[in-house]
This record gives sequence, structure tokens and C-alpha cells, in this order.
Amino acid sequence: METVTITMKNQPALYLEADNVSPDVFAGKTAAQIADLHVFEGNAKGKLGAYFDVNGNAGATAADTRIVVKGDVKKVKYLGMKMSAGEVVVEGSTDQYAGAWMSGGKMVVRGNAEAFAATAMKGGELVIEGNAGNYLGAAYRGDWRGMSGGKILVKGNAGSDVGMYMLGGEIAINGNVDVHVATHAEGGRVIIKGNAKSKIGGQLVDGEIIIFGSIDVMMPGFKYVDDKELEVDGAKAKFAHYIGDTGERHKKRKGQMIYGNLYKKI
Amino acid sequence: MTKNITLNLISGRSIQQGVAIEGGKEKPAYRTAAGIIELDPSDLKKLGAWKNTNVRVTSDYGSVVVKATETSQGPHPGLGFIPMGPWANSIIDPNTYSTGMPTFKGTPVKVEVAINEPVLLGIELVQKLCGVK
Amino acid sequence: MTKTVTDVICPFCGTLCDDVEVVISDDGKQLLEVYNACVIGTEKFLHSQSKDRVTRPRMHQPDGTWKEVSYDEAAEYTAQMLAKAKKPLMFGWSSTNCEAQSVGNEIAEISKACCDNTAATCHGTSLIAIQDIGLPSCTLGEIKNRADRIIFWGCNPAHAHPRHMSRYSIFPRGFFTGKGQMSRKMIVVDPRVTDTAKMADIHLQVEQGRDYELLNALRVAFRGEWLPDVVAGIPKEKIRETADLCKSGRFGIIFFGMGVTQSISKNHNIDEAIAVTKDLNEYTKFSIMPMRGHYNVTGSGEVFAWQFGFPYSVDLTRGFARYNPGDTSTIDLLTRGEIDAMFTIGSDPGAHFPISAVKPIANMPSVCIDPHLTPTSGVSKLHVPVAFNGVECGGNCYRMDNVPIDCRKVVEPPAGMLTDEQFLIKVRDRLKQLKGAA
Amino acid sequence: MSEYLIKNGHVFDPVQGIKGDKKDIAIKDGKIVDKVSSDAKVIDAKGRTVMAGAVEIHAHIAGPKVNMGRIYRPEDKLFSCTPTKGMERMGGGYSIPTTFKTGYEYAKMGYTTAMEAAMPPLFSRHVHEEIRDTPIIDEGAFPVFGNNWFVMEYLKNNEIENTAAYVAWLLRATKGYAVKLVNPGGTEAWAWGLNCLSVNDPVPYFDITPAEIIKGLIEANEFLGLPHSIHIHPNNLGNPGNYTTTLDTLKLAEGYKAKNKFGREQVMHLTHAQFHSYGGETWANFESKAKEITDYVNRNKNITIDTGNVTLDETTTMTADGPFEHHLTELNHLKWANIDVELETGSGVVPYIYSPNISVCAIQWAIGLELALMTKDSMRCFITTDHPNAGPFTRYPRVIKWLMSAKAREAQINAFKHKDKVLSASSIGSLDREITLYELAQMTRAGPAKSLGLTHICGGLKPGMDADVVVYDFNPEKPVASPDLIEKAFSRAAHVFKNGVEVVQNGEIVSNGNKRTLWVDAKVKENPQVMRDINDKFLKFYSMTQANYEALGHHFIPNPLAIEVDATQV
Repeated sequence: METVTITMKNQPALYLEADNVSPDVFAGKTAAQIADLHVFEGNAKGKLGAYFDVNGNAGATAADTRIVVKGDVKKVKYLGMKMSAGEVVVEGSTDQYAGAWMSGGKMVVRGNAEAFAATAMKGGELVIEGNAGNYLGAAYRGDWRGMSGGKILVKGNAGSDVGMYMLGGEIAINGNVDVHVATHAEGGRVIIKGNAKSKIGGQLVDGEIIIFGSIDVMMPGFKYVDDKELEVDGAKAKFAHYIGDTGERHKKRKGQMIYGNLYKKI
Repeated sequence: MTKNITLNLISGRSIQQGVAIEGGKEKPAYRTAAGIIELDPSDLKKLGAWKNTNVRVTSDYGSVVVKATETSQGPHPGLGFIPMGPWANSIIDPNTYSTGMPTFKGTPVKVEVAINEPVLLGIELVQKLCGVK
Repeated sequence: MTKTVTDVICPFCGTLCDDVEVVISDDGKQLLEVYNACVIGTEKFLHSQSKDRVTRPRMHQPDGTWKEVSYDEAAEYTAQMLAKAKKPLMFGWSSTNCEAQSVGNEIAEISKACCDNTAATCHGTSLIAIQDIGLPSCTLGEIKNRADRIIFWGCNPAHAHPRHMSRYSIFPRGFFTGKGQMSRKMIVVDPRVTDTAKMADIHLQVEQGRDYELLNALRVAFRGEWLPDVVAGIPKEKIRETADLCKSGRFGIIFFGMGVTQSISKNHNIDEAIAVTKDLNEYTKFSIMPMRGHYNVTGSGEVFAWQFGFPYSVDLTRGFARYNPGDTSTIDLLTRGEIDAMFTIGSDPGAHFPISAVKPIANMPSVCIDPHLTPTSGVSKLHVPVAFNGVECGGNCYRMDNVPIDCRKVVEPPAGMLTDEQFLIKVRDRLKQLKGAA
Repeated sequence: MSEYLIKNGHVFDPVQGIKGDKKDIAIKDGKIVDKVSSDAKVIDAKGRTVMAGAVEIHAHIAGPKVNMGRIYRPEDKLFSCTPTKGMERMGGGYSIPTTFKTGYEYAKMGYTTAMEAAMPPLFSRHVHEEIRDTPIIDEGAFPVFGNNWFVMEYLKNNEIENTAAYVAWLLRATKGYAVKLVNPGGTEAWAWGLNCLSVNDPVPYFDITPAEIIKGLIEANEFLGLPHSIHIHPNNLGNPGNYTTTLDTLKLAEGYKAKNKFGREQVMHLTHAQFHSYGGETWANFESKAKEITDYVNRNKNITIDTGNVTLDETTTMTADGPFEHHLTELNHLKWANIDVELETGSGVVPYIYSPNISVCAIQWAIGLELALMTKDSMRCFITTDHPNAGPFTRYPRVIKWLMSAKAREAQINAFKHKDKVLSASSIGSLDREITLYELAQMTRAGPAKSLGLTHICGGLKPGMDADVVVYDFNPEKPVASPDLIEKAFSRAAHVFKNGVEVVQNGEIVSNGNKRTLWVDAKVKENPQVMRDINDKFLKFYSMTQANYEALGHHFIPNPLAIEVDATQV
């Protein structure tokens, strides 16, 4: 696997849109060709090389291309957007749309990632070692087809609207989450090791939410059914099992109503 | 130390505020209509303030002096209402939760009596906070 | 001799009353009296006549004084500002007509700007919800003629839309509602006992910030499922009673306002309210409608939508249209420090944005196009006063139910003053020269 | 104005009966002429196909429900927005393109006239604002009458002359073009959450039936002698077994003869027939009844139809058929918008995905093509997708490919997941007819123009007609190597002239033209009673004053073309 290292040298005055920073675009390009790719600062079209030092050539395909992003990229958007394979490692924190619409490969953000990370993710893996912003792994506005596959791990906290319209895949958050988790979800699994605030699982059609910490206010549409023992990444624990959203529509299987499930650690 | 109470602050339209903005935001009438906080009588009592005394309202996001009035749309103990405008917007929670919409309603605030502090005019207040003459 | 102009449209709120009568002087220069309008609308018409009105563009000087400039100089500054900026924001549009909005969109397209309207701070979150689950709605005449269940959720028409209840929703006697108010049940949901709530058959004094839970509880009640004893401060019996009252109507409507769009959960509150409406259509006929505030904020959304494809929060900086509130929305653009020039028209962010979103405006090139003196004009580099839309010039605008009504010009603006559209055309033509656009 | 001479093209013009002969077409001052001077600009059309500009008879491209579609579907535009480009403004949207993109896309395919299929009268200002912002193509809009309180109250007592007077007033007030009916009576019923599923279901309160509304409006339409006939979307759209409702509707036209000065022969236009030609009782035994429908149409000369072809895309359904859209959202659970309009009509919007892997969608695809292939007289069957309901209009080239090539149809059938079900539930597999270029010109030019009463203006290349001319990169003398070349050729015209102005060159926009708004100005005898009734309804029931309702100033319609009819002598 070939590694391309890009290092921020000239900070943008505003924000930088670097949707070209993805293994799919870099694949088959030399450092010089990569430096020549365009980026946008507002409506000003510039070259990647004008903002970043570029070292190393990309592999022949996305799959054998690894991108390391160094320096302060807190004001850089769209890193790893639409990547389908290969690897992106952001050594610091980054702005919105990290790994948005990604379908494969692996992206690691060592710091924080702002809102809309992994929007409508289809596959692959996103790891955020710091905190994630709002709308992590959520659908794009108006779309009922949210995250459908892949895995997201956040080692810190996450903002509001995690996994909105989620259809599949898994989101694991080691810290706490803000309001609204898995709203409108119709599949997939969200694991929260820390605490949740409120509005959890609103309008949930199907899918699974597992919470180890506390919930400030439970949605009225969630009904306690029983206690269940679950095994979550290796560790067994006892959970209070709720079904919901009982106010929402649900599919039927063999005349049986299929609800979404919420598990809260006892 | 002065007595203070904590409230949940909401801002919004009032017909007096509506009339005043059309009458001119540079005018004192605008301050009279929107440079106020409507409190429940019980909260006025807790604060130990007469109606129509100036109070300082402080949140995590700022601090502003307005006139405390007794609400005509109560009871709403624990809830303070400042009509939409520069006074409310000096202290409301700007968090949009990435929806574009600030949290104009539902900001925890501290209210304390500030008899000797003036309530600024609307334009004056914004210019001062922005550091422009 | 005076003249009376009838069928005048009031350019204050989204109710867009079109039965106003205005008495003007013989020479058509002075507006003397206003009939049928509410107290706010009347003030709007009369204030246009105030003597101390600013009638020429002014540049803000460092010492706080203002230097009068010509409209051409103002257009030059504006065009230069937009041409130079990497990410200009063109905000407002709600107090101007669709014709001016169209010219503005051309300017935004040429200068690759972000453009947004006041939905940013009123019903933007409603639009997000509508994009998520739709909007079963109707025109206001349908309410007048058919509705027997009226819900005001987080809105206070008695103060914000003073003639709404008398023209459309509560009092009028319509085709199937001959008894007027007697043929209707009124439900108000508000954390305060508002002047609207005082008139209601049922007032749910919801715990502020828990509308989402209460709406969800109604849906649970429709399906007869288990409910906690108390939700959002409302006992479950009261919730079930309200649910049954909604179901038992022939034609119901939910009007909602800032109480839900600006409280926590925002778009989700509306989303759930629309779901409530959709559910009720399995039992009876129900509609839902946002109480749009500015008189033509709706029109701005319509024009944005047919020209760019999105109703607000449009980002044209890449040369094509993009949309995603949270990224392309005005408050976030300002507080995140994304933009480098501010163009404001037909609105007052200075008064109505959180102060942290106003401060950046004071520190960048900025133009404020507004007939009034406002906090925005007070912190902008250039203030361009213009004729009052709907009073001194006509033009199309859209009511809260998206019904288009062509506003009327009732009096002449002060001599030499331009309308929004006229000034924007100057800016556009100059900008085309600067950008060498076709 | 400049002169053009389009030389040596293979001309297809049903109006003059020209079937591909090598012919020159001369253009002068916006019109087709016999000859031009020597300094005319010459366009070499050798080995290419030349036709009149195409005429769209039914599409939802402007107005409140279309814009609701744009507003509530940002995902329809994601990654598809296009930048400013020379003449072209920014564009965006796949199933509901922006107004600019709409005009450009039609023009690039060689369409020069289009009809907005459903204008809610109360929203006419909105419709006209969007039409104004749709470049190049001439447009008209059909106000909806089928659920209008005035119409139902007059027709309850069979007052044809009053109905006609009201129709004339509304056409003038809204600058409308024709009399449109959508689910007659059913949308009024929907205001109470009900529907009319047959032509004999009574309309709640108004005690009238859809059948009476339809017959009455046919009579009013012919009383006025309007250019177009009534244009109907029947009751019971989109339901298995609905073909009987469709036949009942068509039969209502029996015995009526067209009365007009425009050469129009039909008294009823059945729109998006595909949605109305369904057999079976449930979605499980859903099947095609295209044969039953076309058999009837072939026998009855006073009917024209358009197809409503399903294009197998993700799209956005939108119709004044409010109850249908509610029914649809109950089926697919996708976001539902509804707009009931006081005293007049309603509408709904719901996204829909026509998946080739779902047998019903595939059978719908087959039905649309069957209708076109089974109708004998191509002058009475027109190609539409009921844009955007069965698919976006930008798919016309693909529909044309399917119609012109049995091979292309076979390839699609083989690609279906439930191929056998499609073949057993329809007769698409046994149809070997391939539409000729001449028939295509009938179905997309001469036919719709005649049905709309526009034969004197567009749809043909006869000297004196507007110079709407298209040159396609398609050689009728060469065998088609691959069906996809048909789709390619009709996607982007080599040259398009609108009123004598070259607007498209090699598939690119070179001029924004000089678009016109078509409307019908019908003069009738003074009718004080109808004026009183109108006045009364505005005072009591409308939410808007009559003066503001009637205000539709020049700024909405900068370039009108009024088609005049005089019914004062009837």
C-alpha cells in the first residue's frame, strides 16, 4: 500500500473544501498530480498544493492508497468524501463531512470531527478518536435512506441526531450523546456506552439502540417489556428491554407487529 | 450579595413589539415594548422586586439589563419571557444543533435586581455589543 | 379631495390580509388613513409617512457618523463587495417582492454567493421537517369553510397574526361552518397562558422543550397504546381526551409557530406534528400549516425553489446550488466564521439573530438595504434606504398557505427614492460588468 | 430577423404528408416560408432527420405542487446541480428540475411547446411566474374544473350556458388554456377524506356524480368551441381493475361531435392512459388491459389519448388527485404532501421508485408501451410520461427507443426480475410493431398540436406556420446499428429553431429565445347571473378578494399569445 502524506502549510482565511482528498481520487496519481487537484475556498478555486505539502505517490488503485493528513485541518471539509476503499488518517481534528457518503475503506480521525461525518454511509469503517459533531451517520436532508452499512466508532462524545434514518450498519459511541438518537431509523444498531439525554429513538420503526448509561427522559412511545441479558463486544450485561416507537407505523411479520428495540443497562 | 433567581427564558413575538418595530427601532417605544422581561408574580416575589424595576438577566451567552414587568399571559412560574429583539438575543442560546436555528426558547438564565443600571435603546445596545459607534 | 384605495394587501405578516382600505391624498403622495388592518399593519402603513425617514444611501464612518452617497455610489460599493468576496452571504428577502428576489438570485448566481431568507430564524426547521416527512396542508379558505378542530401549537396569533382568527381560523362563518366559532373546537398548546390560550376549549400548558414528547404521546394515544401517567407536564387522561377530540372532528388543522420551531428538537417537533396529522387522516381529515411570519418569506422560498431547487440556505459558491442547514445556513455561516461579506435586504438580523451571529457582520464589508433604521443598518458599512414594499411599490408575494397575491402600490415613495428591485438591477448590471458575465 | 435554409434533410411532416423525402426547409421572420433569399444562413441537414418542434401535451412543470416537490426533495438534487454555462442559468433536479433546467432540457430534445397539465386557479399567479422563468419553450396551463364548486352547482341543474360563461371567466382570470378534469368529484370528496371511485359515486353534499360533471363540461367546452377538448384524468387512477372506470368515462363522450374552428376532432382527451388501463383485483393478479382501452379508442374517433409511459426511474408523483396520493403514501410510506384548494381542487405529492425488480412496475412499463403500439391512428395517441409521475420528461428519448425498436424492448424485458409475470400479464412480448419516424412525428408533433387546436401555429412545417424546426443527428436511410443510438440522437438535437431563432446547436443552448405564454380568450354573451354568483362566492367563501384574484398583471405574462374564440353568437 502506497502512502501519500499531505501537510497543511497555508491555512485558508475561510474554510477549505477538499472533497478531492480521497483514495479514489488520488489513485494512480503522482505527488505532483495530486498537488494539482483543485480545492475550493468559498468560490475561489485553488490547487491542493497551494495549501498542502504533498509527499509520496498514490497506489495504482484506491485500495492500495493510504492518505495521511497532517497539520491543522480544523477548517477543512469533506476529507475522505465518497471513498470506496483504501485508507485516510487525519492526525488532528477536522471539519464537516468527514467520510461523508463513504462506501468502503477505513478512515481514522485522531482528533474531533465536526457535523455530518459519515453522512449516508454505505460501507467501510470510520473511527473518530475524539468527539463527533451532530448528524453522525445520518441521512442527507430529505432522504429516507440513511446509513445502510459499515461501522462507526467514536471514542469520545457525539452530538445530536446520531444515526437519523439509519437502515443498517453499526454506530458505537464510548462517551455521551446529545438529543435525538436513531430518529426514523428502520434498521441498524447504535451502542452508547455513556449517557443519553432525551428524545431517544423517536419515530423508530425498526433497529436497535443499546445504552449503558442514563437517559434523562424516556420517550412516551417506548414501553418496557422485560429484562434481557445481552453480549456487547464480548461483555455480557443485563438490560431493561423497551419496544417502540409505539406511536409509529411498523411492519408486520406473520401478523406480528415488529417494533424497534431499546436496551438500557440495569 | 444581591438576591437572584434562576429561570428558563423564552423569547417571542408580542403585539406591542410588532407595533414598535414598525414604528421605528431607533425609538424609545421599541425599548418599552421589547426591553423587558415578563415574569410570573411569584417569581417577582422570589426576586424581591417591584414590577417595572430594572433587572440584569445573565446566561452562559451574555448579560443584558431589561425592565422586569408582571406577565399578562401567566401564570408561568419559572418561565421568563423577553419579546424577540436585541435584548433577548444578547443572552439566548445560539446553539443550532446543526439545523441553522438558534435555540431562541429554553435558555437557563439568572435574574438579579439592577435598579441603577440603564436599559439601552435597541440600536445602541447592538452597536455597543459589536463595538461600533 | 381624497381617494380610497381598496383591496390593499397588508405587507406585515404571513396572513397577508388583502381587504385593507387606505385613504390617500389627491396627489397620491400622502397616506392619510388605514381601515381593516390590525394595529401592527396600520402602524406599518402610517410609519412610511414619518418625516424623519432616511431617503438616501449612507456610508458608515469610523467615528460613527454617516456620509450621504448617491444610489450609484451605493450600487458600486455593493457590486465591488460582492465581486471581491470569496463567500458573500445575501440574506433576508422576506420583506420584499418576488420580482426583487428574482433579481437578487441573479446577483447571487453571478457572484457565487450563499443566499438565505428569514426562514433561517423562523420556519427553517419546519422546512427540514417537511423534507423529511412531507406536509398535508390546504389553503386558508378550506379552514374557513370546513374546519371544526383548530389547534394552535406553539403559536400566539392574538399577538403575532392578529387577524388570523377572525379572517380564517376561529370566527368566520364558512360554507360548512355556518355557526362560525360555535362550529369549532379550539385547542392551544403553549407553556404560557397566552391571550390565544385564554380563548381555547382545551389548553395544554406543555413543559417548555417537551413538545416532541407530547406530540409522540398523542400518536401513542391514537393507537390506544400504553402511556406514562404524565407526559411533558400533561396527565395522560388529558392527552387521551385531546386525541379523541381530534379524531372526532370532520376537518381539523394544526397551526404551529416559533414555540416548536425554536425550542429544542426544532425540526423534530414539526416532524412529529406532521406525523400526528398524517395519523389523523386515517380517522378523519386533518391538515397542518406553519404560521409564517414575514409577509413574503414564503415567496422567497418559492422563488429560491423554482430557480435553484431549495427553499432557503442555498450555497452557490461552487457555481452550482447546494443545500444543507447546519453547513449552508446563515446562523452557522456567521458563527462558524465562514463568510467574508454580508448583504442584507428586507430583514433585520441585527435585531433578530443571537448577538454572536451579529458581531461578525460588524467586522466585514456589509450592506443593509432597508427603509427603516435598524440594528442591522447600525452595524453595517452601507445603509441603502428604499421604498416600502406593499406601500410604495407593488409586486407579488406569497401568503402563509403559499397562495400568491399581487401587492398594490398605494402611494409614491419620497422623490428620488428607489425600490428594492430598481436598486438591485443597478447592482446586477454593474456586477455583470465587473465579472464580464453575459 | 434572419433567414435560414435547412438543406437536404429527411423531412417528416404529417401535416403535409411528407414521409422522409429530401427537402429544404426555409425560415424567414420566425415563420416557415416557401423560399428565402440567397443570403439566408444554410444549415446542412444531409443524412439527418428534420421535424417540426415537438409539442408536450401533458406535463407537470410549473406551479404549487411542482414547487412543493422541489422544496421537499433536496435529495432529488444531491450531486446533480449544474453550473452557469454561457447562456444557461444554474440548473438542478432530476425528477423535478428547476424552471431553467426544464426549459433547456425540453429545447435540447427538440421540444418547443409544452402544456402545464394542472393549474389550481387560486394559484395561477404562481404558475405563471414559473412559466415566465422557464426559458425558450412556449407554454400554456390547464386550469382544473372537475371539482370546482361553481361547475358542480351549475351542472347539478344542467346549466350548460352558465357553466360555459364561468369557464370563459376563469380562463381569462387565470390566463388558462383548456378545461382540465382530475378525478372529477373525487378531490372534493377528499376534502372530507373520501373519494369517488366510479363515474356514478355521488359527490358529498353537491349531489352530483362524476359522470354528470364530465358530460356537462364536454357540452360547455363545445358550446364555447375551445381549441382543446376537455382533458381528463378519470376517477379511480392507479388501482387494479380500474380499466372499467376508464371505459365508463370514455363512453360518456359518445354522441358528442367536436365544434370548433381549429380543426380539432376529439371531444375528450384521456391523459396518462397507462395509469387507467389496469386489470386484476389486487396487486397480486394485476394485469394489463391496454387492449380493451385501445380497442375502444381505435373504434371511437372523438377521443385522443396520451400514454404516460413508466420509465423505470426514481421519481416524484404529483397530481390534483388528492385521495390517490394519500393512497400511495399508505402503500410506500414515503413523505406525503397534500394541498387542498378552497372551492376549486386539491393535490398531493409523493416520491415513488419504479423498480425493474417489482413486477407491478414492470407491467406498468409494458402497459404504457402497449398503448402506443396498439393504437392504430398515431394522430390520436401521444407520447408522455405524465412528467414526473411515470418518469421524468428527460426520458423521452428512451421511450422513443423502446417504441422504435422491438430489440430494445426485448432487452429490457429480459432484464426484468419477474420477466415471466410481465409476459403473462401483458402482451408486450408479442408486439413486433416498431414506430416509424413518420408515426413518431404524429405522436409528438402533428397529433398533439391538432388535439390542442394549435395546428395553425405549430406541430408542422407548412409555410405560414411558426418556424419551430428540429434537426436530429439520425439518418433514416441507414440501418440502426444499436437501439441506443436512437436514444442518443433524440436526447440532444443538432439544431433547434424556436420561432425562427436558433436556440440549440449541437445539443447546447445558444439563445434563450423569446418564449410565449399561450392562453384562451373566450368571449361569451353578458351573463349577469354568473357574475353575481362569482361576486357572492368571493364575499362569502374565498379567503381572497375578487379584485386580487382577478389581478394578473403584465409582469406575470410578459409575452402572451391569446387564442381567441367567440361564443357570443351561439
